[in-house]
Amino acid sequence: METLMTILVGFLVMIAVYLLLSRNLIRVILGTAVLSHAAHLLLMTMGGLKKGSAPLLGEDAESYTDALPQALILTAIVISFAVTAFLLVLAYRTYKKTGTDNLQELRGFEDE
Amino acid sequence: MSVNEIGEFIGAVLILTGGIASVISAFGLIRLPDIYTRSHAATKSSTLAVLLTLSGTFLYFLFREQFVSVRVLLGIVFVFLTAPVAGHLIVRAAYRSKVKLADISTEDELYEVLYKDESKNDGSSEKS
Amino acid sequence: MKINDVILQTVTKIVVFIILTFGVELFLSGHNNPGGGFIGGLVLSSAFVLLYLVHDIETVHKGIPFDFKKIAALGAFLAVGTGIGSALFGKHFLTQAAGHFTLPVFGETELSTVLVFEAGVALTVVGVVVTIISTISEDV
Amino acid sequence: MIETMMTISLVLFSITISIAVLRIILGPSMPDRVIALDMVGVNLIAMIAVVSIMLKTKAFLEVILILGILSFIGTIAFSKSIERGVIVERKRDR
Amino acid sequence: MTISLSIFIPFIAAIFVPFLYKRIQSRKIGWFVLLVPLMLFATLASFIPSIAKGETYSHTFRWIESAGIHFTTYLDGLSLIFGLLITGVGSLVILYSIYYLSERESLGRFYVYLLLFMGAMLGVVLSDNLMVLYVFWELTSISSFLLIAFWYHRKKSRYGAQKSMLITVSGGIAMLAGFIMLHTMTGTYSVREIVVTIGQYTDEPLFVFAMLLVLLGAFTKSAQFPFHIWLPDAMEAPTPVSAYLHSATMVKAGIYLVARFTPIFGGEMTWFYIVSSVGIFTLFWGSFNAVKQTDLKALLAYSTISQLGLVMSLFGLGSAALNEGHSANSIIYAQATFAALFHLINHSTFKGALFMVVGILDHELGTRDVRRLGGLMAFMPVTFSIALIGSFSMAGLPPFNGFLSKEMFFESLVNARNLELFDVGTMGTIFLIVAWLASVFTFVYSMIIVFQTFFGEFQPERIEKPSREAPFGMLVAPSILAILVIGIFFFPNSIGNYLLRPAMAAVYPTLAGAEGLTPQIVAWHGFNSPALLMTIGVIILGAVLYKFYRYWRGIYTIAPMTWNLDAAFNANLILLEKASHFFTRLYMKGYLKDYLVYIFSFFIVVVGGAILYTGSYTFDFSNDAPITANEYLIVLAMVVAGLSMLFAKSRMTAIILNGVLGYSIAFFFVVFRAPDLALTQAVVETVTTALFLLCFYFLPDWKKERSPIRTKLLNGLIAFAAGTIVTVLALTVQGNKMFESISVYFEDSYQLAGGKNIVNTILGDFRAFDTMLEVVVLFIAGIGVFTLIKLKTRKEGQDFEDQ
Amino acid sequence: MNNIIAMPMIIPLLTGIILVFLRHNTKTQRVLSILSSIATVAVSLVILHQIQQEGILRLDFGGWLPPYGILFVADSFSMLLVATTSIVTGILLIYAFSSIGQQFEHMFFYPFVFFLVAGVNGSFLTGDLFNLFVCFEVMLLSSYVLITMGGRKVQLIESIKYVTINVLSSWFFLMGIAYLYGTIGTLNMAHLSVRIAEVGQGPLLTVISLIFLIVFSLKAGLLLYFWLPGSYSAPPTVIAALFGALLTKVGMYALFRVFTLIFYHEPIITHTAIGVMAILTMIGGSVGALAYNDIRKIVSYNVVIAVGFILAGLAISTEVAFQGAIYYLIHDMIVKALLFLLAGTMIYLTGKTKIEEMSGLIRNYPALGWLFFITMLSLAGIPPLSGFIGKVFIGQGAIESGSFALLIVAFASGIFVLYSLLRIFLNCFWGETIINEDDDVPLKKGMLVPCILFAIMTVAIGIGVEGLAPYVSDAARTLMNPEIYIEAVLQGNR
Repeated sequence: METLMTILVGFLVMIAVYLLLSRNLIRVILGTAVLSHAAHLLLMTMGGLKKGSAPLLGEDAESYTDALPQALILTAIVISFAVTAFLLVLAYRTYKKTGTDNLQELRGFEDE
Repeated sequence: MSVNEIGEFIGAVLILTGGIASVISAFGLIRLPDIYTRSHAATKSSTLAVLLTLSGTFLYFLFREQFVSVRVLLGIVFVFLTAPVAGHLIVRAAYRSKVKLADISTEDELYEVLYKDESKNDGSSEKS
Repeated sequence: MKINDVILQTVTKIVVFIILTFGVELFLSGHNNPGGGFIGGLVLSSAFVLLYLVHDIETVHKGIPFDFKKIAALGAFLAVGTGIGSALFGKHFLTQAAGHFTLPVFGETELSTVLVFEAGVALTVVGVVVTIISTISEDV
Repeated sequence: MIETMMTISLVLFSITISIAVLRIILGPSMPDRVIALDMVGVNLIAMIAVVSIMLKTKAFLEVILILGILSFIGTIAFSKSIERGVIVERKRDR
Repeated sequence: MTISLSIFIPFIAAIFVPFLYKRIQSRKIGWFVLLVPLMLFATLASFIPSIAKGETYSHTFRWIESAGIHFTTYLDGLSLIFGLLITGVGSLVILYSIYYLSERESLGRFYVYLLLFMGAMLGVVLSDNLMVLYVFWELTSISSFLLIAFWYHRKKSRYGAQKSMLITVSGGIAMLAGFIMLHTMTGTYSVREIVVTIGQYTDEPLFVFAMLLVLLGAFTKSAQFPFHIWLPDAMEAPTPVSAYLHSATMVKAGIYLVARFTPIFGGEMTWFYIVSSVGIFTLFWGSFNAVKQTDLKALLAYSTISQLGLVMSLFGLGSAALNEGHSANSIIYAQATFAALFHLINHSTFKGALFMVVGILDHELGTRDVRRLGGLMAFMPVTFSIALIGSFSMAGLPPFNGFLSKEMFFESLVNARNLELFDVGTMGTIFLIVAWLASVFTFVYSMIIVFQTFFGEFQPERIEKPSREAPFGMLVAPSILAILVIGIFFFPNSIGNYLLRPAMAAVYPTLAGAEGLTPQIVAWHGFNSPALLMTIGVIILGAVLYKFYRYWRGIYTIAPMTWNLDAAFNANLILLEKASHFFTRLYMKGYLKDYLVYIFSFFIVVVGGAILYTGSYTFDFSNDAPITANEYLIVLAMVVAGLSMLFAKSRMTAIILNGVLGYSIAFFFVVFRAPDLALTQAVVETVTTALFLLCFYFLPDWKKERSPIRTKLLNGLIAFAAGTIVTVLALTVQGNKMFESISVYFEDSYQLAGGKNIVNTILGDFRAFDTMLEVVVLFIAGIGVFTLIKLKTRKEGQDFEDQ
Repeated sequence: MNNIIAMPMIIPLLTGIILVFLRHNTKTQRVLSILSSIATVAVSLVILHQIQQEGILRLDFGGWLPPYGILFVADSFSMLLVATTSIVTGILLIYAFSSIGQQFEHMFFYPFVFFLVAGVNGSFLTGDLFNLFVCFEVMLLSSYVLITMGGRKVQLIESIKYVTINVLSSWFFLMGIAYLYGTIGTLNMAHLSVRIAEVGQGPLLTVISLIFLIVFSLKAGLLLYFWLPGSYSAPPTVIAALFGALLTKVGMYALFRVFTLIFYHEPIITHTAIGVMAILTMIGGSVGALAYNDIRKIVSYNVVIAVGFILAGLAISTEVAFQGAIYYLIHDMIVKALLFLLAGTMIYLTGKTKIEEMSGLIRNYPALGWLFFITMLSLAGIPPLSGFIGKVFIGQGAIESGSFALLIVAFASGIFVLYSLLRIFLNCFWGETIINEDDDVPLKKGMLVPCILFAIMTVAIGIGVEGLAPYVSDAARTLMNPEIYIEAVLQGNR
């Protein structure tokens, strides 16, 4: 399972990187979203998979799966949500201001 | 076989049926010609599938652990309640955004009602 | 062109009720079952999202006249405040205290500062999600 | 016995999901895709139910309900977006 | 103590000058300022007798204890000479500038700078600690910068200031590195301690580096070839400043440094060769170039360069004494140093006088161009006499002090030829010839100063103001110097005994007290002395060359002479700016994509390279959990969804596919027994999708990427490589779990924190701080979005406006 | 129990939250923010002092012992930076009062600044790797908001790059944490160090350490600084000054922490890499500083040079070099803030950004001109200003360890700094005054006072270095000997 997940993570990273390298703003943002998926899955995988039952003490089980990565991922999910939301709004403000969503046209300062 | 085991077995059968129903609906989704027909497959039989499965789950937990899962019940109610509305909404959206009917369709009664007097002006719909 | 949403709005009334109840339940059961402040907050805010979707901003704001930024700030304040609270009592920062109380209706209940902390979390989540969505939509 | 049935149904649901993903990719229209997504969600609900039976735990029952709620909200959002472009209006019926 | 204080007096005075200037607003301020150097001169002069007896004074303030940097002052013969020069010439220059500068100039500023400089210069020569010396060293560069650009509205002033600052500060930084190396070797910053212990370290590889770096500092400051180019441009400063900084004192800081470091590095052959050959060449180059100058001040600038080269070369020759040990020969070689110190003083007197003369000409006539001047002897008799005295002394004619030191210079050169030590042989002869030629040119330009300006035809139409003698006040200072020029010729040994003897002891601590280290200076060595013959030769050839100047002038236009270091410096600066602009533009393209490509390439190269290099790709699949068929299917669906996301034609399709990914991940969280995660992931995914849809209303649908196939391939390659690295690394980690996770501890969460949901207990209690901050993050994002949308500045288009 | 060491983060955090409620009350906002800055400064100085008495302090949040809970660790190094951060922010706030404008003040400007500071201070103090990530995010999100504040076109364009690149680096960070957790199974930095020392830093761990190198290099602007010049020159002056003074420092701090405490076993790979990157950074920065005529650009590239310079100290990795780096860090925070303020003020006064468009400012604004002059000298490392001592120590370290390439580039970069700023000074302050008295924009006192305060600080630090010396040498000693830190954190509880 771990191997499959690692490969999936690598694959997601690949997609995300390709999206990040494109010209369109929305694609870039999508890329960051996929990237965070990959990171979360990676964290999960690194903690070990299917090693015990769900980390709830109420139910009888011999061992529990590693709870710490889960807590970390939860934090990371919320943070990446916050960032994605901001980035999206930023993208739309930029589009409104500049009239383009093509990153090749958004050079900024270098146009001297 | 005790009552409980029978109950569990019934649950399992329900779930399996649900699975089969779901695959059937999937075939519908892929085989049917246009959105309006596909929505039947997607919303109706799929809902049936999930309802069967959830009921099976409910029964399973009921008989196995004597546990009345309010959440699953609530889930059943919820899916039951919302699936039709969702199907309705999306098909309406499809129609309003002028998704074409399949070629084999013979009649489009709604067209007369909606677009009779505004054949030029097509309202606020925006195709995305 | 007027779009008729009667079906949707009717169903929504029930659905939102279910969601809100579920959200509160998740929030409260967090300590021992899946759920907690975050998820509770997120579910609650998804109820608001649904309301926004089905109705419009002005209607919703008329119904719920809060400044959600302030709610979010209040939540953040509560979350940080519990930490300071424990510091004031001479404990380590962010020490959570718990105690068992007997309340008239609920009987034996466990009350904990974690609850306050989680409430802060939930409030922030609700406040922030609603703020974001309503701000974007208002900017048409 | 039950175990096998569960596994089979899991596979069946997965097949459905794969087909739905195929539909999402093929389209052709946007509502097709949304319906397919809805179907993915619904089938995930079913799968989670089965998984929780297999794992003999009640921990995931919340997820079922949540996914139900969310796929509903998602579908509404998508259909509004397709129908009107804007999904949250400032003031209805102007 | 007194000495330490005396460094600070000018600084303290500098603080008060602006306040005073606000009150008085006139040139009277100069008189107050004049008090400072006079007082200091008197103080220092009072030390002469005791220093002459061989005493030294030192005092320490603790400053940066931890770095071994103390504010230690040390007064010995060498620093005394310089101290007297600084304060003495300083007094005269201030006296002169009281009359020279008009009241309209911002005199307050001028005197502040001048006092700053004076303090800094005193600091340089009186510090024992290398770091403190460096502090003051840079301060002299800065005050020189400020003084050169005193008329900062002139472009040339700014240019000259910039150039001098860049060159001297660069040299200073090199010197700093050298000092630090010395410290690394010896463990101290104190010059005296280094002198004592340096013998143990001469074999260290750092030793030579330290020497070279210190020399770099000295050469830049003293305008030695090829760093001399800043000095002519520094002449944009007001003339008193040129007289003070750029001929009498600051440029001699480099000389001082060389003298101070002779006991440390002097025994090395490298030192001997570098210092003497650079000095000799500078001497020649300066004098040779001085001849062609038409601006008197520029002429003097080149002459200063050349004279500094002379002194420098003498110190180089003198360093040979240290290698000889305590033999009779070493005493002979040490004479070069003696000559150097003597010439140092002499140069300050006659060059100071000459600068002031040029200042007078400029002030009275409005021009310094020799081609416009002529026949002024009649109008300006006093000025003429001073110029005559100064020039003849510079040319090395009796009865002026320049003659004495020039003779000694020739003698040292002749002695150096016999130097067996460094196998000097032919080198010595070359030195001799070059130096002699340089002296010829020195003679020529000295004659130019006197004859072209004061004799010949008077050209009233080519000068701007009516010619008359300068006011009395302006003549006082140069006259004093002129008198000194003659006075030293007649009584050289009073200087020799009181000032030079202790200074020699400072330069040669090992030879101190040796018989004959400080010779008696005599003007007449008899007809047989080679020096006299050389002097006569100089006069004859010099006179001839002067007479027929216009016939050989053409030499300056042939190729090697037009190669201008100055132009090279400027061209280099411009080239540097252009090249850096070009280079920076090459990679700072301003496109996000390029930056991301850099980052990913770096990641691929560094991490991928490290994986290959260290061979950390050992996989171990034995710990893998089993996979069921449906999981394969879901992964397959995700892969297909992900791939088609890349080729999605509409953004909404992409969002839907992203939703599929998100929900599938939620499912996997269920499979991996993480209910809380599944819940959160599902909700967040939905809300994110809703946000995307919200924003889509405002954004255009995306167009097809129309990048060339090559770019796409490259992007694909980068993406593939990045993905592969992540996977390989993860697999390796999977096979190399070294420790149990700490999370076992949390399984007692019910006992510890009273919660049965471990994840939530971690979030709410064990790691509540993370959660708290995460709430804050979310909160910031929330109000951030609000701010981003609501805050729109009114003025658009004015990118610079801050409001 | 030392609840006090949470205060440098909690006070700004709480202030920020409270100020959100006081949105429309400008005056109260100002008073509160100044009070809270003063409190933060006071608290950090007290802690700094306390450390000298009692050794490294730590606070276990919730009372959970390390390595299980999160904790704050205050050693001299982190507290020096915290104290400087607090002071710099306080002074920058004074500048903000008179420059930022009411519109910004009503749009949560102060809260964002405080959140930024909270994130920065938290990053300095935390002893937990994941918590470092979270603190980074607090800092980054507020910086995202601050950089876009005002929403001018350039800002938006630059911030897209800034945000995306930082999101990417956060992702790298998360990935690194995942790998590290996978191999070592813990998150506490001291505990990580202990465990790694136990098994040895094998090839795998070295590779993981390189991921962290990338992460922090992106934040610090070490070699991967492409995003920096653009985004630092876009926002309003105060914000740019905050960024220039604080943001890259956090990345540098993290590099120092991680590569002295955790991954210090393979210096041949990691520290050499840092050294090479530092050299390239200094060269790139120097070249960039000469390449443009836009003041903001020149100033931003100066930030880059300083990054390379400070990290040269890490690459050398001797106690002396650490001392130098710490001195230089403190110096750079103060002087960069000053430099950005001055550049911003110049732009505000003239309305121009290119150096060839300004001239002779010193006639109308002498104080500004001399402040700039001092800044220039201080940045070039000319004594006795604050940049000097750091330079000496780093040079000493470089010589002692034989890293001559670093020495040459580091010292040469000083000349480039000088030259790039000299160009500004000569062109803008000297020369003919082209603004006549009528067009003269008055220089507000509120803008000048903070600059003067900073200038006084750079002079005071330069002359009174000895006052800082015990703290700095203690900090360097701790960096050199990770056992001190580990002992203080785990106290035998391994």
